[in-house]
Parts: sequence; structure tokens; C-alpha cells
Amino acid sequence: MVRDALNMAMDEEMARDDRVYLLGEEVAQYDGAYKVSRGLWKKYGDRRVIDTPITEMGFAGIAVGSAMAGLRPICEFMTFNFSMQAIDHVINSAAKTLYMSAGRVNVPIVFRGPNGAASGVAAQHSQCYAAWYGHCPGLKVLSPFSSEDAKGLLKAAIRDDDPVVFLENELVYGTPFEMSDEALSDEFVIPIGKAKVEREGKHVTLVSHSKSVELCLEAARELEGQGVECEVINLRSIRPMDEETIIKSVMKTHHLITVEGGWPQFGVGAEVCAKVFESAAFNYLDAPIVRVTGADVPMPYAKSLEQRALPQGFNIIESVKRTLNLSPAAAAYRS
Amino acid sequence: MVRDALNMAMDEEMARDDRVYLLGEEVAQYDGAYKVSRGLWKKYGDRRVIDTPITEMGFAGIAVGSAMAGLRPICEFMTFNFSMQAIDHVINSAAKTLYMSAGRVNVPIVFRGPNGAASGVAAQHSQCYAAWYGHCPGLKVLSPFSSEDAKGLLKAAIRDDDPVVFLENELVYGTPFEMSDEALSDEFVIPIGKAKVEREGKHVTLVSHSKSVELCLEAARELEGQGVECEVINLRSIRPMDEETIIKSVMKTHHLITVEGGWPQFGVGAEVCAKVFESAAFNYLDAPIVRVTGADVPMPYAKSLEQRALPQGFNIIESVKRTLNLSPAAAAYRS
Amino acid sequence: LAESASLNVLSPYKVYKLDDGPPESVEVTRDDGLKFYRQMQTVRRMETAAGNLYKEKIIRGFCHLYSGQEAICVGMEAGLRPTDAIITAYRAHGWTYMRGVSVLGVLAELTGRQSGCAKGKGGSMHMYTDNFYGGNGIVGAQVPLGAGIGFAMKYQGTDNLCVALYGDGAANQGQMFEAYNMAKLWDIPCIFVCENNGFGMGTPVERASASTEYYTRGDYIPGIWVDGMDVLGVREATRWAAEYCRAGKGPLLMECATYRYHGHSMSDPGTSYRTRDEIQEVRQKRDPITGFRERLLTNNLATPEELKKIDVEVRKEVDEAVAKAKTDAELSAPNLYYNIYKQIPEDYKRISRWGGTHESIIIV
Amino acid sequence: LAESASLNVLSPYKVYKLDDGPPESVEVTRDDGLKFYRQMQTVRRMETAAGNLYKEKIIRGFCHLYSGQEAICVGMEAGLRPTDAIITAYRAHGWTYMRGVSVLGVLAELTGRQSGCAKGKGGSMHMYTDNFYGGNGIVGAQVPLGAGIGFAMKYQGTDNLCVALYGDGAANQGQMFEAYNMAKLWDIPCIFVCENNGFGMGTPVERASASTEYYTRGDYIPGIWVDGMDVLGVREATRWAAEYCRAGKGPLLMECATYRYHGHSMSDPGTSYRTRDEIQEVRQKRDPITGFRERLLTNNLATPEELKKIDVEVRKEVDEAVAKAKTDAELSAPNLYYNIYKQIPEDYKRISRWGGTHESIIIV
Ligand SMILES: Cc1ncc(C[n+]2csc(CCOP(=O)(O)OP(=O)(O)O)c2C)c(N)n1
Ligand SMILES: Cc1ncc(C[n+]2csc(CCOP(=O)(O)OP(=O)(O)O)c2C)c(N)n1
Ligand SMILES: [Mg+2]
Ligand SMILES: [Mg+2]
Repeated sequence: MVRDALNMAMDEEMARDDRVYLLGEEVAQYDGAYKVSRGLWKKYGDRRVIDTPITEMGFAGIAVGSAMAGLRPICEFMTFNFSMQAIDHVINSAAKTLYMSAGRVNVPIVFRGPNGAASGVAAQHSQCYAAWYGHCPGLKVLSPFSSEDAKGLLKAAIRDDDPVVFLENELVYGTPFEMSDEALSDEFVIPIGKAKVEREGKHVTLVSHSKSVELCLEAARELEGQGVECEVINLRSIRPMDEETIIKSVMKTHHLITVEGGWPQFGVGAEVCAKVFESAAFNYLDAPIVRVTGADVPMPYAKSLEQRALPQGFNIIESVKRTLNLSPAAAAYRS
Repeated sequence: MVRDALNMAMDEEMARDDRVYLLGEEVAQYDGAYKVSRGLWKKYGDRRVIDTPITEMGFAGIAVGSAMAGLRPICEFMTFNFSMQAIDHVINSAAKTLYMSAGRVNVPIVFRGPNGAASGVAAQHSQCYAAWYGHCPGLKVLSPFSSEDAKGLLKAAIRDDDPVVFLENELVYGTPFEMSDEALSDEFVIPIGKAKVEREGKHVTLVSHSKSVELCLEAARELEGQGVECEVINLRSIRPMDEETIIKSVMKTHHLITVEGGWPQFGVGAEVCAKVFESAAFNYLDAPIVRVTGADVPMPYAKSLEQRALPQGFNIIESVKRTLNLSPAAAAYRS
Repeated sequence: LAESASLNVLSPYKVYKLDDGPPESVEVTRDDGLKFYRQMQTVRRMETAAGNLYKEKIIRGFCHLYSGQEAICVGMEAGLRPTDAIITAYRAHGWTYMRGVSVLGVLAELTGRQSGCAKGKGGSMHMYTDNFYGGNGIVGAQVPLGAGIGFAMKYQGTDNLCVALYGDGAANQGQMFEAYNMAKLWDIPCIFVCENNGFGMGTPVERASASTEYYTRGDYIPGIWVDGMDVLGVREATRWAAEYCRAGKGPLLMECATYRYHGHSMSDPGTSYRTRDEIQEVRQKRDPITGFRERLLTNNLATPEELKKIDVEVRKEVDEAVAKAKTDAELSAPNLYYNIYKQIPEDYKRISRWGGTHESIIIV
Repeated sequence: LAESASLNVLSPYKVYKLDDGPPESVEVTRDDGLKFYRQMQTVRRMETAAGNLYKEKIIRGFCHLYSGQEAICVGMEAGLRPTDAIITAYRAHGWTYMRGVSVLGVLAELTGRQSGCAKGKGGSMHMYTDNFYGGNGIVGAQVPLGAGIGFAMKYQGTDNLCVALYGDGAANQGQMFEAYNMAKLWDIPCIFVCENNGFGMGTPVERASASTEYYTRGDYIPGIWVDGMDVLGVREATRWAAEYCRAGKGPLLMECATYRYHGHSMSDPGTSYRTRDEIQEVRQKRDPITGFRERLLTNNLATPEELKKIDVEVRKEVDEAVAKAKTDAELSAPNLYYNIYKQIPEDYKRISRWGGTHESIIIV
């Protein structure tokens, strides 16, 4: 499970480096609101696993300050929605300080927690922050999908000397993913800034991150039956973004669809589009890029509306068919 | 001057509607940190022009609450950099409430203040928030360029029943722009969501907002001498974005360059790219879109570095030439 | 049966920076007594129903029950005017009901159906009605909003006030202190009410607050401590506080000591950070409803039969609401795109999940 | 000449939630006296130079001068260890100097040149050196950061502490109160110091703070009020406070009453919200340097000639720094892209202002 992979990553890194500590709301005695830190307080005690009051701005500031002074905090936001209260510290205190100090003060901190939509938690608890944080130099922004991603990237983030925003997804915390033997090792670290080709294919490229990768893989499986081979790219890293992998794939497939759970405008898909536009892949595209995204609405609570507000498998499948000109609706598209 | 146009807009709307009031740091007795509210406190008094303590989160919350209860606050952030402290109220309290309440509670508020880079104020005081706010449904996001824009759009924003983020630019506060007679009238209101073609041209479209429009116009004038006619589009509204105007122009010129002062990734240019990609204009493009943006760095203080961190006229001119294949460097581009 | 009785509040008030406080002897009429009983029972029953619907997976996501805290919403509402405003956090069901939304309006919101007071768009945390501004999912955010509502009331020249409620966990949020400061500087008619139920999620007050004397934490703002399990004490303190605010003396803090019976939200069993015994003991010794029922009877303000009858009526009302809340329809698909803006810009594109427009999505 | 003297602090301390306070009679040696005089003069002179460079348009943007407040940075530094940490707001020049950056390091940072302590990348508000963490442009943000630095010192098992400074305007920021709460809960060795200079930009304290007794605003955190124009009082109070913190008693608040001679930043004439007479009066009656100079002389700790000599040396040091700060080079273009990350991801693209890469921009 992704939850266990995250737990393992923190456990191993805390064992490895005394400077690493975890703080956040309910991370210690309650084992984490989503049980991601289960057992860590029992194992490492009050000094290294710290329950905070519900004061995000304050504890994020404290975490950043402690990182400036030599510690390596993991700062959990119960969900990233609450990082808005602390965002000034993420951007102005963490991301910009190395630059403002001309390299003197680095800020080795990880901000982590669930990001994007969960189930039935409505508008204030369902926002995706990938594009916002991805916009800001000085940050590294990771968005793992599988258990291996979760473990390898979180370990990389904790070891990194710069501030990392680590966007988890509550909906996959309980998903059982295979873990390779390699991934179970103490030294399994995934490099920041590299995407993963989750599935190779030659007809169309699907670029995605976080839980949406799952949707893409499902769609790819379904389309396989219909003779369409999708190449599925799991971005893993939102900033820096691995444009080489995307470009290479697009030059092979000639078709690109981006898939994400966040809002469409100024989103991750927009940046992917722009990068492809600026690249050599531009001339290889046989059809316009399609962005499959969350709807441009605050998240509604009601189940049927919520479902409609998020990308579904059939949206991807439809989009692939239109892009490849395989569906009767294709003609109507782009009117 | 843009400063006077903004002042006039607030003055007229305060005279017109008793529910409109202004609050923020130094807006009253000091006449505004940048003197945008000059004279309003003298004219309207303590009830309607209110100096706040330096507590953005608190006073933004108070402003939003008062809007829910029937007032029409203009909430000034001394600069938008400080809106990060209050951003939870901008997004979660202002932008989402109409939706969460299924239409019952609307929030007629204007958040305004200078946005983006000023001169020599370094990393924490130079960020552009256009893309961040543009990402979020429930908000309307305006970014005026000229005095007419400033007046007509601010009046529209104040009269609007929804939350509006109004991004000014300190660097043009003192710029003297012509104001038409029409613009001087009490009833001069510019519709939200419409771009303005500042200059017509047939060879290349330059899409921009805020002070960067000036750069585009300058570049266009210089290129005119070299036989290149640029069409310059002033977006005015970041959200909703007037894609029709962009698409129409691109279908005419077949070339597009976006220009903005903010960071490149997940920026305004990215969204423009993606919109064009999704539109009928896609097939009309004869060359890739180029994004001219601020550099992907926190803003440095030193003058020469600061200048390099921001788009300059020659960047636009170079980009136009490359796009139109007019320069010897063109071949090297896109390598 | 007596038409009214004079009773003492259950626990003496504590006051901070105040020369006097609310009277400790209060007058209650038979009618009010029966009304408060009915209201508290309705909230309790409604919450129990919500808990059951959650277990049946008909309510999703978060669901924060108010059981144990009923005396606060009932007592405060009785001490206020309907034109006064209220804003609270996500533990909002009881308050929504007390502000005039029917049991169905609450339960159907929880099931996400169109009879819900936000038509199912808001859910558990986001309920609204006249002079009731939510329902807010962001801990502490409602407090500056409440100060703003109070600000508007003063600006508009009324003598109404706003009550902004928050939990003991929220009490540490910085924006509280920003709101206190401006409310005091500008004499905003706002009562800041801390519902201290002993825990913020799994964290007991002592581990979250360097001072747990919440009624004193406004520093320069006077405060009152009230037993939040005593509906009469809460009503009396509220009346007194409201008068204070209406007199233009500025804001006031009020701490209501209470207890939450259920877990924080439905996914929290609520027994890892406190014992079952502790919960049991509060239920037995301090329950706001059982206690009040007893007082009604011993003071001859009601007969057991009357109360029984109320119980039956309440049960029926809630059961009917449950039935309807289960079967009521959800909003139709196009509603996904309504209520984003009140004033829709010309040519506005509703952007769906695949880059199409509003029109294309609803066909899907 | 006396080797040392025993003097009284200029104004009695006020204490809050403390049984005792720092001694009001303080011992000062001749050496220390001369050192403090030199340090205060250097800061004053450096700020005057900065003001002039600003008027010459060699310094750009914001420039917040510390003139009038010198006794605080000099007195506090004398009461601390070099291994203690300091963090302050944007009014940082004096503190940067006291923490060991040369006058040139400060002035060249202000002129944006590579001899600046942040090589010109930070400017007026962002200066750093060992155990000095800035320099922060966001009002109040440095306070949780400071608590975090203190946290790290405790975590690392040292008995060092952190001093986090903020203005009277910043004192109302919510994040202060969040930091206070956690610092107290966790016994963080941090002294929170409010430099109360009477104004936050154009707003006098009474219009910004519902309570202007800043040393009491930590509620449950004890506090001391000190005359911030008295370098000896500041030193003594700091020593005492540092001992308190080092003893593991948790955080402390300290208010230093002071005054700012210049406008808020260079663009503010600083005379619209206070009279010239008011400024003149402080300069004449409370100036930290003139006053201290007098005390040195009347107590036989220095001769007028010695002080004159210091003045001349200071002037020379600053003048030389000015000359270099004017002529020193700015960083070269590629530096625009350095220091964004300490650990640069493989294949990392430096993205210029026209969609090209690092390489393309530097050719431009
Ligand atoms: C800013 C923010 N941080 C964290 C949360 C998650 N959260 C929701 S409720 C809660 C506990 C609040 O406790 P308290 O204020 O005592 O209210 P109670 O639940 O006891 O009524 C937390 C941490 C949130 N919703 N908002
Ligand atoms: C969060 C934030 N809000 C507003 C500002 C603009 N600003 C800079 S300094 C200042 C006044 C601060 O006054 P005070 O804390 O008393 O410090 P002083 O300038 O007197 O040293 C303001 C409003 C800012 N930098 N950051
Ligand atoms: Mg609680
Ligand atoms: Mg001040």
C-alpha cells in the first residue's frame, strides 16, 4: 500500500539521519490523520515525531526555520488544502531563501500530505496544488502514483538539500501496489526530475500524474482490446518536469493527451502543451493535444456531481478516439 | 496616470453605492502606500476608508465576511505578495462560497493591489499571481494595462457580484495614458472577460497583459520599421480569458508569441498555448508558439540581474524574428 | 404544573476583565423549557440518524456530529435575535437546524440530495440559511469572517451582532488573534464563542494550547466562561453578552465547556485518545438533555408524558426526514456548472473535464 | 580614567508574569563602553551613508534605515553569545553588521554588488551571515522561523538560543501567536523581541494594536519592557533573558521602546504622521548615542578625544566602504541562474525569459 511505502520511507530516513524529524497535526500519538505515520512516534518518541496545534502558518514557519538551522524536517499538512494558510512560508521562506542568500542558507525540508480530491469532502478539501507549486522556482514538486514512486521519491525528497513539495493522494493510500525487491531496500531512491514510462505504446501518449495515472492505465488496457496502443507517462516530478521523456514519446506516437484531476486552466496539462509546442515534437503532432482534467468548478459534494467533476476513464477513451479519428463524434469535435 | 484612474474608479463607485468601502494597510490617513487612495479618507471618512493593522489574513477574512453580509468591500493588499498570507480567504472563503451554498451566498469583493515585479524589491516582493488566481474557478481575475483599463475594469470589478482579483502594476502607476472623454464618464465600465486588440497587424500575434503590453507595443513599433506588422492583444481579463479574440487573431497572423512578466512554467503563456492548441487555430499556426516570460528564478535585487530576469523588448523582437524566420539565429532555434 | 421557575445555573460563570457577569439565577417558563427540550432532542436524534446514514454509506466524506454539544446551539439561539448572525465551523448540523433549516434540509444535504439546504453541493461542512453563514471546513477561517459579518451589521447601522463559533483546537490559529485585534480596535459587535469540547481531533487541549483558559485568550477582550452543558446558563450568558455588544462596547469572548460524544468525524472511533469510561461518565453526569429533562420534571415544568410525547414526535420527524433524504434525487448534471458565478460573464465557457465546453459535458 | 563604572539603567524595567527582573544597576567596563560607542556610531554612520546612496539612486527599491534604534542591536549582541542565532525583519542593516558582516558587506549588498553579503542578490531586506538568518521582507514571517531556529538548537542538544525580532506593527500578525503557543508548549529557547518604534509605516501603535503593552502580549509567556534607547539596559535585560532561556524555562518576550528617525523606507518622508518636532525632541532627549556618549564622559570612562578619534575612524571606514560599494561590480549574467537549487536535478533546464534555456540567455 502507498501508505506503508510512505511510512517505510520516513522510517528508514529517520533511522539513517538524526536530523530528520516529522511534525504536523496528529502525526504522533494519533498515528496520522490518514495513518501514514503509524508507529513512528512509538519508535522515535516526542523529540522526533511531533504533534502540532492546528496552526499551519506557525508550524510550517517553525519547520522552515529549523531547516535553515540544520535540521531536515518533514512537515505534514493534514491535507494540502491547509497549506494555503502556510503558503507564504513555503514560497517566501523556503523556496526563495537559497537564492536571496546567494547560496548561503539552504532549506532542506519536505512538505507532504494528501493533495487533490478525496471522496465526498467538497470544495474546500479537494483542490490540486500541483500547478501552483510547479509555477515557483526554488521548489521541487513531486507527485507519486504507485507505492514504489511513493517510497523512492519520498526518500529522495528527504535527502534533498532543497525544499520539496510532495503531493500525495488520499485515494490511493490504501491501494496495494507491487513493490520490487529493489524498492524494498533501504537505499531505494528515485531521482527527482525523471518521468516514468508506465506502459509503452505507439499510437498515442497519455501524460499524467498521481492517481490519474491509474485512469490512464485502465483506459490503455481497454483500448488495447480495440487495437490502440497507448504510451502512458507518469510524470512523477512536476517541477522540474521531464520534458525529454514526453517529447520523445510524442515524436513516436504523434498524439498527446494530458490527464489530471486538477482544474483545467493554468494546470499541469497547460504546461505540458506549452512545452511540447516549444519543442521539436511540435512538428510531429498529427492532432491537437487534448487536456483531460477536472472540471472548472469548485468540487461539489453530491456523488453524481463529484464524479462528473473529475476525469473518468471514458473521458480518456473518448479523447483518444477523437484524437486518433476513430469515433463518429470525431467530426463534431473542434467545432 | 493609472494611479488617478484607479482613484477615480473607487471614488465614483463609493459615491454611487454606500455599500462600497475600502480597507487595507495605510489606505486611509497615509493615502495609500502608493497613493492610489489619495484623498478618499478625507472625503469619505473613517467609516468607509479604513486603515487596518498588518494582518492580511484577518482583514481579508473580515472583508469577505462583510461581503457575505451585504457590503461591497475593496480589499487592498499593499502588494499582492502579501495576499499569500490571506490566500485561503481569497480561495476558500471568497471564490468557493457561492458554489458551496448552491447560489445562496455571493461574495462581491474586490481584492486589489500591485502585482508582479517592481524595481529593486527582490524576491519576496516581485511575484506575479496571475496564473495562480487564474487557475481557480469562482474568481474573476483582471489585469489592466492602461489608465482606461484601470478605470473601466475596476469599476466593473466593484459592481460585480462575484469576487474579483484585480492585479495592478506599480511600475505603471505613474504612467500618463490618454483617457478618452468616454472613459472620463461616471458610467465607463469595461466588460469583464474581453481582451482588447491594442494594435492590429497581420504577421504575428502578441498576447500579453499588464505592463508587458507596453513592451509588446514598443516592439511592434520597432518591428513596423522592419516591415513586420504585429497584432498586440491586451488580455485585460485573465479569468475568464477571451480565447475568441486570440484565436481569431492567430487564424489571421498564423504566428503567436505570448509575453508576460511572471514565471514561465504553469504561467499565463502556458494557458494561452493550450487554448490555441485546443482550438481551430491549431491548424493555422505556421510556427511554434513562443513564450516570452520572466526568467524561472526568484527575483534578484542587483539591477543587471533583475533586468535579465524580466522580459525585455529585444526578447520579443528576437522571438518575432525567429518565429517569422527572419533572423540568422532562426535556424539555431528549436535545436 | 408551574408556568415558570427560577433556577440556578449549573456552574458558576467565570469572568475575565469584566466587573460583573450574567445573573446566576435564571427564570425559565414552561413553554421555553419544553421548546428547549424539543430542540435539543431533535438535534440529538438528527445526529444519531446522520451517524446511521453514514454507516450505511449514504453519507460520504466527512461528517462531524454535534451530539453532546446541543445545549450550546439551543441556549445561544434562545439568547439571540433571529436578525443576529451566526457563523460556525464544520460541526454545523445543530446550528443549521436552530437557524431554521428543517431536519430534512440538513439530512438531505448530508446525503447530497436536492432538498438539502445547499442542494447537495455543500455537504456536511457547508450549510447556510438566513443569517447563518456556514459551515466552514477551514479551521479558524470562520472567525475573521464572523468579525466581518459583525462589521457589516455595524456599518449598516443596525444593532444586530454576529456570533462566531470555533473549537478549542481552532483557538490557537493566528487569524483568531488578528480578528480579536481588529474587532477590539473597531468595536465590532461580535461574540467570539469557543466551544471547548476538550479535543481537537485526537489532541487534548493541554497538548495544543499553552493556555487552556480560552475565555481569557482575547487578552484585551473581556471574556466569560459558561458551562456548555447547561442550556439555561448558555441562554443567560448569551443574553447578557448580546446586550453588552449591542450597547456598543465591542466584542466579547465566551468559552462554553462541553464534550463531544462521537469521534471527531465518522472515521474516528474517538476512543484512542480518551477512554470509553470518560465518555460514559460525561453521558451519565453531564448530559445536557438528560440533565435538563430532570430539571423540568423536578421543577414541575413538565410531566413525563409530555416529554415522552415530544420524544415520539421528534423521532417521527427525523424518521420521515431520513426516508426522504435517502430517496430524494441528486441535482442533475448541468448543475455541476451552475453557481460558480452569480454574474456570468458574456461568452463564458464552462470548461469540462476534457477541454470541451459545458454543452459537451452534459451530453456525456 | 576609570576602568569600569556602575550605572543605573535609564528607565526601570517593567515585567510581566515574572517574579523578578534584570538588575537595574549595571557594571560597564571602559573597553565595553568604547566598543558600544564605536558600534553604535558605525551603524548610525553606515545608515546615513545608505540614505545618501539612495538619494543618489545607487541603492534602489526599499531601504529601511535603523537610525535611532542602534542601542538595541549593540546592546543585545553584547548580551548574547556568537553561537546564539538572530533573525529579524527587513530593517536589518544594523543587525547584519553586528553579526559580523563588514560595513562594505552591508553597503555593497545595498548597491547590489558582489562584495555584498548576499552578492547583491538579496538587497536591503535579505542579508545573512553565520548565525544570522536575515532579513525577511514579509512582516512577521521571521518570528515562526526564529522559533524554528530555536527549536533546532534545542533539538541539537546545545544551550544556544534564538532571538527573533519584530516591529510593533508586526506584533499583531497571527503567526506571532501561533509561534508563541508552540514555543511555550515545547519550551523553545527563543527570545521574542518587539522593537517598538511607535509606528508601523504611517500607523501609530494605538491605531494598529488593541493593546500596546507589547511585552504582555505573549499572554502565558513572561515579558520584560526595556528602554531601547539605553544600550546598557538592553544588554543587561538580554543577558538576563538569555540566562532564563538557557535554563530551559522556555521562551520570553521583550519589548524595546525605541524610535525611528527616518521615514519607514526611503520613499516615505516620515513627516505626514508625526511632526518634525517630535523627531527633533527624541533626537535631543533620547538619542541612544548622544546619551551614551555623555554617560561615558561623566563617568570618566572615556575622554572627548578618544571618542572624537573613534568618530573619525568610523567615518573613514564607512567612507571607504561607500567608495568600494559604488564601484564594485555586479554579478555576471550567468549568476541569474545560480542558487535556485543547492542540489541541481540532472538535466535541469534553466528557463529563460523566452522559452530558451540557460545557455541561450547568457549569450544575449
Ligand atoms: C486549517 C485547517 N487545518 C486542519 C484541518 C483539519 N481539521 C479539521 S477539524 C480539526 C480539529 C479541530 O478541533 P476543534 O477546533 O477543537 O473543533 P472540534 O472538532 O472539537 O469541534 C482539524 C485538525 C482543517 N480543516 N483546517
Ligand atoms: C505581510 C506583509 N504585509 C505588509 C508588508 C508591507 N510592510 C512592510 S514594513 C511594514 C510596516 C511594519 O511596521 P513594524 O512592524 O512596526 O516595523 P518597523 O518598520 O517599524 O521596523 C509594512 C506594512 C509586508 N512587508 N509584509
Ligand atoms: Mg474541540
Ligand atoms: Mg514599528
